[in-house]
Amino acid sequence: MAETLLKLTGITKEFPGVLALNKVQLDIKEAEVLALVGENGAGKSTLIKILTGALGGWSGEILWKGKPLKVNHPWEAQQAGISTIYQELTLCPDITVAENVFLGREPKKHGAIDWAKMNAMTAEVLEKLDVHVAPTEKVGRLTVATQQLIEIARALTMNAQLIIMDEPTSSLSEHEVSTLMRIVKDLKANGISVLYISHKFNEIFEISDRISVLRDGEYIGSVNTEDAKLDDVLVMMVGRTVNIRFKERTNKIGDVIFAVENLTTAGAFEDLSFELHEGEILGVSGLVGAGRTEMARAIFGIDKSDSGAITIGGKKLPMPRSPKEALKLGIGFLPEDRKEEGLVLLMSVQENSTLTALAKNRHNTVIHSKQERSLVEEYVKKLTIKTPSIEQLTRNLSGGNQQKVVIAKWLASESKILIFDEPTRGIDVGAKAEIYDLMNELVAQGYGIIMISSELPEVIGMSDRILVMHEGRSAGIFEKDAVTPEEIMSYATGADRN
Amino acid sequence: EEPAAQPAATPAAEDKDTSSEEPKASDDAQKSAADREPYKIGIVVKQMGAPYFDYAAEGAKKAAKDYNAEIISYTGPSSEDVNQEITFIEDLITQGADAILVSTADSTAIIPTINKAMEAGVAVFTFDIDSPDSDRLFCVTAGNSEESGAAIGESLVKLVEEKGQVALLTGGLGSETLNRRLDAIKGVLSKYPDIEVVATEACDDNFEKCVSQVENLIQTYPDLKAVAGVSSVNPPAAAMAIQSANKTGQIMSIGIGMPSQCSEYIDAGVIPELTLWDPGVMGYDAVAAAVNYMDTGKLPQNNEDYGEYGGKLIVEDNGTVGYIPSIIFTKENVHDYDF
Amino acid sequence: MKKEVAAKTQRSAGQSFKRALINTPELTIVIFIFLISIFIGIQSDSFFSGTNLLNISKQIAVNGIISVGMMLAIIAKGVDLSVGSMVGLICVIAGSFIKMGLPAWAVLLICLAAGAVCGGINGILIVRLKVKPIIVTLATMNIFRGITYVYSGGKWTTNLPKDFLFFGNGVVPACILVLVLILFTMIMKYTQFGRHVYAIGSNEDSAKLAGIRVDKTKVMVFMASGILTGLAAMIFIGRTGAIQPTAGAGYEMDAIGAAVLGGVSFLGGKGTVYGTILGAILMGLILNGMTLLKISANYQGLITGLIIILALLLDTARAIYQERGKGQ
Amino acid sequence: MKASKNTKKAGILSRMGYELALVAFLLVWFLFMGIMKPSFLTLNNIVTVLTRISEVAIIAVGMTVVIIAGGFDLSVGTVMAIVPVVIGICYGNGIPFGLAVVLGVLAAVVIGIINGILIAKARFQPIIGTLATMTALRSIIYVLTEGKPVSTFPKGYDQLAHGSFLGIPIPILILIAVIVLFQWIMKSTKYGRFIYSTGGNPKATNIAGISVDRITILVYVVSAVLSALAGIIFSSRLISASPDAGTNTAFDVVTAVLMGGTSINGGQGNILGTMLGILILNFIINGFNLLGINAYWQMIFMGVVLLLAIGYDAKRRSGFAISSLFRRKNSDA
Ligand SMILES: Nc1ncnc2c1ncn2[C@@H]1O[C@H](COP(=O)(O)OP(=O)(O)OP(=O)(O)O)[C@@H](O)[C@H]1O
Ligand SMILES: Nc1ncnc2c1ncn2[C@@H]1O[C@H](COP(=O)(O)OP(=O)(O)OP(=O)(O)O)[C@@H](O)[C@H]1O
Ligand SMILES: [Mg+2]
Ligand SMILES: [Mg+2]
Repeated sequence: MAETLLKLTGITKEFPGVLALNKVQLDIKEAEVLALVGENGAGKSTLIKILTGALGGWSGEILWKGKPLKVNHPWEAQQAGISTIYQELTLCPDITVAENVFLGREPKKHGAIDWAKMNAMTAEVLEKLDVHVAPTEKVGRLTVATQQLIEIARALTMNAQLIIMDEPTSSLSEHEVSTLMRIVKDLKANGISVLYISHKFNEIFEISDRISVLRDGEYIGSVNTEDAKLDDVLVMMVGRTVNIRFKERTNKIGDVIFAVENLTTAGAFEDLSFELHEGEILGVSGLVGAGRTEMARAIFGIDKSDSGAITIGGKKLPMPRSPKEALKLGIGFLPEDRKEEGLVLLMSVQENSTLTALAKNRHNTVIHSKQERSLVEEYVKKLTIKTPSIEQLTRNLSGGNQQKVVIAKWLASESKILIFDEPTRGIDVGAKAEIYDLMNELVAQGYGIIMISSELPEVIGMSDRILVMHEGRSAGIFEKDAVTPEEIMSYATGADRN
Repeated sequence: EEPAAQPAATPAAEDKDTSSEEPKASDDAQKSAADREPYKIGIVVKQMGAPYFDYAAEGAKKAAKDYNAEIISYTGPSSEDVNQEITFIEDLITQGADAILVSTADSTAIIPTINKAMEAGVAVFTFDIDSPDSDRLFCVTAGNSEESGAAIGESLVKLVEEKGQVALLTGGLGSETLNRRLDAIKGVLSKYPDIEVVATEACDDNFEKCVSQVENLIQTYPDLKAVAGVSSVNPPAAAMAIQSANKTGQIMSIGIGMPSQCSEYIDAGVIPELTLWDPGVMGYDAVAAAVNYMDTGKLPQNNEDYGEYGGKLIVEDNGTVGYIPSIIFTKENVHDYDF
Repeated sequence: MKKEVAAKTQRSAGQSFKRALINTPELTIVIFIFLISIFIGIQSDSFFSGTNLLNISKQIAVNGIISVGMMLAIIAKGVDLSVGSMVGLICVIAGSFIKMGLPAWAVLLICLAAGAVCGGINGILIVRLKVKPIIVTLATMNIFRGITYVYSGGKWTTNLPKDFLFFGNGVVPACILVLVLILFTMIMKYTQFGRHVYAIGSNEDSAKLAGIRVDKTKVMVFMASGILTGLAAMIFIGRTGAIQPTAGAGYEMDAIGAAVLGGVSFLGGKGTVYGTILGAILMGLILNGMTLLKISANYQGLITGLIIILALLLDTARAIYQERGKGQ
Repeated sequence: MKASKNTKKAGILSRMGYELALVAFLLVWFLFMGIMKPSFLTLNNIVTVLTRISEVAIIAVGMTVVIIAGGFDLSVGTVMAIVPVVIGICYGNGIPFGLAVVLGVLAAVVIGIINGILIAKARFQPIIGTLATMTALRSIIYVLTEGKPVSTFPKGYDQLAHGSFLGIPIPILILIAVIVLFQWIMKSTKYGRFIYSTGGNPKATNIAGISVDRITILVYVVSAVLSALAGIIFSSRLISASPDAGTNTAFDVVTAVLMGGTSINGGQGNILGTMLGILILNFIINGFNLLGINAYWQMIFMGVVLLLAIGYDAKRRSGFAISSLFRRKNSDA
């Protein structure tokens, strides 16, 4: 029976209008991997932020090795021996990888920062994570995924006794995830505890010793992983049984509503061509950095592409030169990063949902608030968006509900061709299931969806056909029943070539 | 302005010839002043923080003491801005000032406001800078911008012995006063074909910028003989530049300036001549004139004498403008003045 | 054969230069300065004379030093609008000590201390009130200037002892500027403070979560800005030989101009000391050139504005190239 | 997520709270001044002040729009100066007055477009872009006027500023019209919505199919045109267009806008708040003048008032207490 390393009791935190945490308790033993699960908005991240001193104005007690721990500021938690990988990327884009890894802990040689040493140490830890970027590269130029790995590198170099990981794999794909799993096991072996938050149960069951569950800001309970069954955990989480198996779609697939030809942007992707049918979900799979996002951004006219053309409703057209054009053509785009590109966080659910609709029709400049309200109310009901009111700022919604608002925004624009980039990134099982149902419903109504995803099960479970990308090129388009996950991986990694 | 119409008219106070007996006149003013409430007088100037006006205000306060009046406010914008001047005047009217003394940044833009004040029964006197087309009662000045400019022009001509390169310096390019002075200088110089005005630089009343500009002028025009400045920042700044370039004796700096700010350079001979007048006296006489008007309904007569500090006022322009003497400051007299 | 190799190396040299040009904002301004210098030099023979270059060095010192402080504030995603008023306040404070007959070095220390205090006040207000620097310093800009007037009654102090002119004369301003350049280049590269300023400007929340003492660093930034302003004030006194309450009016804009021309970004996290000083040099050149090229005062502002726009357009072009190049 | 019952109320209150506080402050000030100086509360004084501030208030409306859209416009004062100069000179050279006015406003539109393009397309930092245009424009004014005030305006031009309708001075009426119009645009039209979202998150706005560049250019044009309007009223009030007009306007206006609770990072704020800021600042100045407090002290008080207001706003947002100014440890509550 190992010593208790950390013990939280009676943690309560209220945000204006939201009781985020209500007398929550939690305890972690030494050399233990504790998984913390809960729906979006359950309060996991809030709990973490309190524990690491990133958030104030709460009540309750934190015992660290039996002694009360005072944390007013993140650096105090660090000094105590707690290092954290937050849910949001916490890197500074304008400084180098090495600096980010050692931010605040820069190695010094007589007073001055020792760059040589810092870069060397960084290279070392990146090697361990097999990330292949120069320590002197500016972080802003790296992909979201690589940035996530650098966060992990930072946490590892702090040689802490407790490492907290809040959804570390949300933007990673299979390959990196497996590396991370290995690392967590090593940590445990070296007597280091890990608090692991994730919505991906395969990971949780692979590495965790115990699972603690939060629901609506309340502590529900803990179970030992070996004698826990997924469905039980889900019930604890959601309070009801959820069916996370992918449903068979029966709707018939119509004719081509959208096609891309020879889309190329030097350095990002090359000669991509594919068709999208009415009522079809076209999955796009590939390793991180394969250029899927860039492809999507190019199709939607956000980034300029070097060459290529699209066909909509039988008409062949040049690539849209701006999202405005794409919108007019009836294309919708749910971006990878909802906080950065999906939502205006300072605006309410209502204002966000109708933005595209307003942008689309050039007539009636005046907003009829009644119409708007009823429209939004309708979507809130249809998409079961959990929000106190439609005036609530989207900033204050949890991940899943934010994502639903973004989807509502595109449904309101009446775009029939939807590009979803990582639609379920960081979204809990319940919400995931709802979003899958929603996508099924949409295709049933004749929408066509291009779904970029790094989660293989999702791709296989949801898609009718799958476009696999490798280093910016198409490695082939497959009928979903014609390929196995292993084959997709080998195409994605380019293993098939050699 | 009935009194102004007939300058010869004798004060109601007593039936003596004014020109001979002014001291008594002002004694008399003070006598009648003793048994009344002190007048509330507000002073609005072009620019707060200019020592020139601070001295004028000191003179005004002195007069207020001697003539039983009260300076209820002395204020102005931090940089020349007629709009803010208007604000101050409007608020002085509300405040119930008996008289307002204005030195305006824009003699046309100020007109409606001055007239408004007069209609409201406030006695408006301009000082330093006049607004002749307004209904203001009277102006106390050392000479309008043209005259002060001309004065600088003359001494410039004299100092460069009617030939050679000279440069002109000014504060803000939009300042009416300064622009008029500049034009006046150019007017004078234009009569002397051998004098070449090589440049006119504006420093926005930024002393350091002015130093830099003069440094650059010295570089650009090796034969430069003199720089003349129309803003009181210019002469000392120019002198500073000349001195640090070791051009003392070769290049002169002259213009409008405060003796206290320039004495060191006058002593050093960088500034042979400085043109100004005593702002204190100007402020003093303006207040005195205002108080007397309110006591006696009479505007100043020619040679009106405001005592030992105030001195005599030369009244011209059919009785609407009173002039205090301009002073040329040189090695000899600069230390006799404390402003 | 040989020729081929030569050509190759040449091309690669050209390409590496192109890459440098695209990736370092400072380089565009260097070229810009170079071109302008050539232009002025051709028009006016006195431009390249030693005295003139010395003059320019004197004329950029004050702005250059203040700009470095401004650079710090802007890199930290703030701005310090109060520097101009600070110059005035520090000058009058120094003035009253000069009147007491304190030696120059003592007054210098007082200037630096006064700057540190003013800057400290800015910093504390910013972190404690949790208000954007632009707002706090907009307020203190008024407060400092007001205090300056009240304290000095608008009066000047002149006839300063000659040893105060030392700071504004000959090569001294240039030397001080170079010292500041070296010192702060070192600070920005080799101290935690320097690096953390970049981190905070780059993403304050991340910096905080990463464990940086953000508030402490911010206060230090504005203190540094104040101290540099104090140093600049001492040079100002040396150059003008007079203490005026109006000193420094509008200098905040000159400093911002220099910093931005030098490649410092208001989005925070980007900028270099030498870039900033290059910016100040460019502005100095413009002022100097206006007179040397005999440009009428009325047109000077127009030309200044156009040159600034031109310089920034060049930088935008550079930035766009850089992004195009991003994929490769 | 537990939504505690009073969410909506809390939301509205926190949105209204600050404006209410400003109103309260204004009332207290009126009370205080009324006791100190009865002349302060006279209709005459209040009307005088309101008339006086209408110009800067009109400009402030434009500045608010620009700042909400995530921008900043230093050139307002210069536009306010150059437009009447253009009009006066045109009219002075025999161009019919109506046409002269059109040309003046056209000039403003062009300036706005230039600002907008420099910032939207050429990606200038707003503060530096508008600083450059400001410098250039002021110099153009000097070139046009040789530094002398322009006073070639037709008879009765002054009626615009000095005349009144139903006893209300025309400038005040114009101001009210402008406020109503822009309050409506910002709250009830899609362009208002787009302006807020552009300031709040340009990337997301762009991806939502809204041309962020166009919105940006639009707001600078709005700001320039309103500055032009202010300039016209101003020149009619003085029957003269002075080349140095509006040298301090930009900072005064920004002070009022920030005091009104508009966030300098864009995406948040409103015109009514700005108007309260304008009223507070100007009635404080008016009060100080009546109390005979000189310009030096006024500067100091202004700064302090701004700090207090914004500090209070920040407290409201993030629940800090004055005491935290002196507390050693910092918490992020
Ligand atoms: N700054 C804030 N202001 C108001 N409410 C907030 C704020 N941050 C979080 N909340 C609310 O607190 C609750 C908990 O949020 P939290 O981010 O901890 O959920 P979570 O469990 O991390 O969800 P996810 O799995 O999506 O990360 C949510 O209802 C959220 O809306
Ligand atoms: N939000 C974004 N804005 C700008 N560029 C982006 C963004 N997201 C990705 N990119 C760029 O697209 C390229 C591929 O990045 P990314 O990793 O997103 O590819 P991907 O195939 O979409 O992988 P994943 O989506 O799983 O991260 C990278 O160069 C990255 O800089
Ligand atoms: Mg979370
Ligand atoms: Mg992606």
